[in-house]
Amino acid sequence: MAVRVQEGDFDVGAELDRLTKGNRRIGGLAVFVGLVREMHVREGLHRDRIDALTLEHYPGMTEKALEDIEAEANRRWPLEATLIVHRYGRMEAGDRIVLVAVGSPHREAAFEACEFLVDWLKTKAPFWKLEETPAGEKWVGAHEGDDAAAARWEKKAQ
Amino acid sequence: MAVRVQEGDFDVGAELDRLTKGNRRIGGLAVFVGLVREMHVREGLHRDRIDALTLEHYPGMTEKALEDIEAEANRRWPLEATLIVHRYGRMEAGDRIVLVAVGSPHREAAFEACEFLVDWLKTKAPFWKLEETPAGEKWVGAHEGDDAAAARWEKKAQ
Amino acid sequence: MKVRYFAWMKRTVGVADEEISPPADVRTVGDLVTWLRNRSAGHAEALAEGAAFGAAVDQRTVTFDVPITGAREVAFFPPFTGG
Amino acid sequence: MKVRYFAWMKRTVGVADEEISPPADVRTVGDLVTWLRNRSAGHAEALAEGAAFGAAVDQRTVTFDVPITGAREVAFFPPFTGG
Repeated sequence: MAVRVQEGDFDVGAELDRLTKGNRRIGGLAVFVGLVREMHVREGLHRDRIDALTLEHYPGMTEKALEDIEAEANRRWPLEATLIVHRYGRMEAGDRIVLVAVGSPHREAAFEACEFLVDWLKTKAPFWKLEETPAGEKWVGAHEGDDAAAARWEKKAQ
Repeated sequence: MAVRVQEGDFDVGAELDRLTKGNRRIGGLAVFVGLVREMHVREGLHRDRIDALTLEHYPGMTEKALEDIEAEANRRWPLEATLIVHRYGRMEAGDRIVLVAVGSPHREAAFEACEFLVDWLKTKAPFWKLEETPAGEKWVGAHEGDDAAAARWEKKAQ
Repeated sequence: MKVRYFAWMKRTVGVADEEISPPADVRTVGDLVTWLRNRSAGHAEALAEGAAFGAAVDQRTVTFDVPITGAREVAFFPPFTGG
Repeated sequence: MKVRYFAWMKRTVGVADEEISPPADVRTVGDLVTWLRNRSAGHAEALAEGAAFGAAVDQRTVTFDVPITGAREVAFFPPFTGG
């Protein structure tokens, strides 16, 4: 189990190698890499392209929140290895934002836990996206789909 | 879209970089890495540890089958990038067997398509596992769970 | 006690954090919100009734009925948009 | 026409592939299975009725009612266990 919050980029291959090295009980490794996506938004008469964003976070609380989420995944599924690396600061379209990796003897558990971690970190970890548009900076509103995705797992907990 | 069948190992980081490079429309990249898992099987009075296996395949048909599966995923979900790399030959516990990667603007599509590809390639691509146990070689029987996992997607197609 | 503000709430309040000493009858996070609104127009706007924001006490997310007694740090922030 | 065998079927039949010229009344994959059983004890065992195996015609998985007319290659194999 490991959680990291950092400003710099991460090396996906190296992270995964380190995570699984020496563990011969992992049959499936499910991984998610979140990237900054180029987006087009309509704002009145303007159609803006978003090329970059800045992720603000709450140092201290962020690590605690991610550790809580990771611990919860390990309670729910039989996992051999979990890793969350989340960046903050300024990133451009195409840049990596987050890496979530889950190793388990069985692929179903790996996939489910990985999706769970991604859904939960979007709604439970203190990050805020500030988008750069040609018209200026704009705080991203919470995405209803994210709340719905996270809520799936609340039901399963009962 | 790309499919590769090869005897040698693959470099996960390099494969993913190549897959997403220059594509700024990918918001989520879902990845699965299948590894050879150390297993213990009971055979009569013996408890054997499986440390290695050999994957036989059907050259020519394997590539066609994987391309069909990949094309089906691209029909079902709005994907920006897909990759399947599958090894054959002898592998030891801890070795990588298969890499499946799916990039999409949205993470839900990436996760679903990745799981679909893994489920389908297990039941529709011509690979056969021969395990090495201290008592000798043993062909792996088809796993009922794999059929059930693949069948999920058959229903969705209707 | 330290109060911290994040994202657009920080810009609206005008400071990232501040040291405060609320009176003894400010017992819960909700009480603190009400009390903070009187500090400035920026506070009133950021912490307005009906605005969608959450809170943390000592770096754990809490509901507004949670007591702040003994807390070292209370934070206010808009809904999270990471990942 | 070439017939190929994979995994344990290859070991049981004793060859990986063979060239065959079945008579004209061997029209489908199922007909071919029946006809092949007479070639040797190994064929009979590998292709036994009730054994769980599949087939491909020209490298596409098929059901046993599919015709083999014009096929270059027919393959028989146990259920797939890749991934």
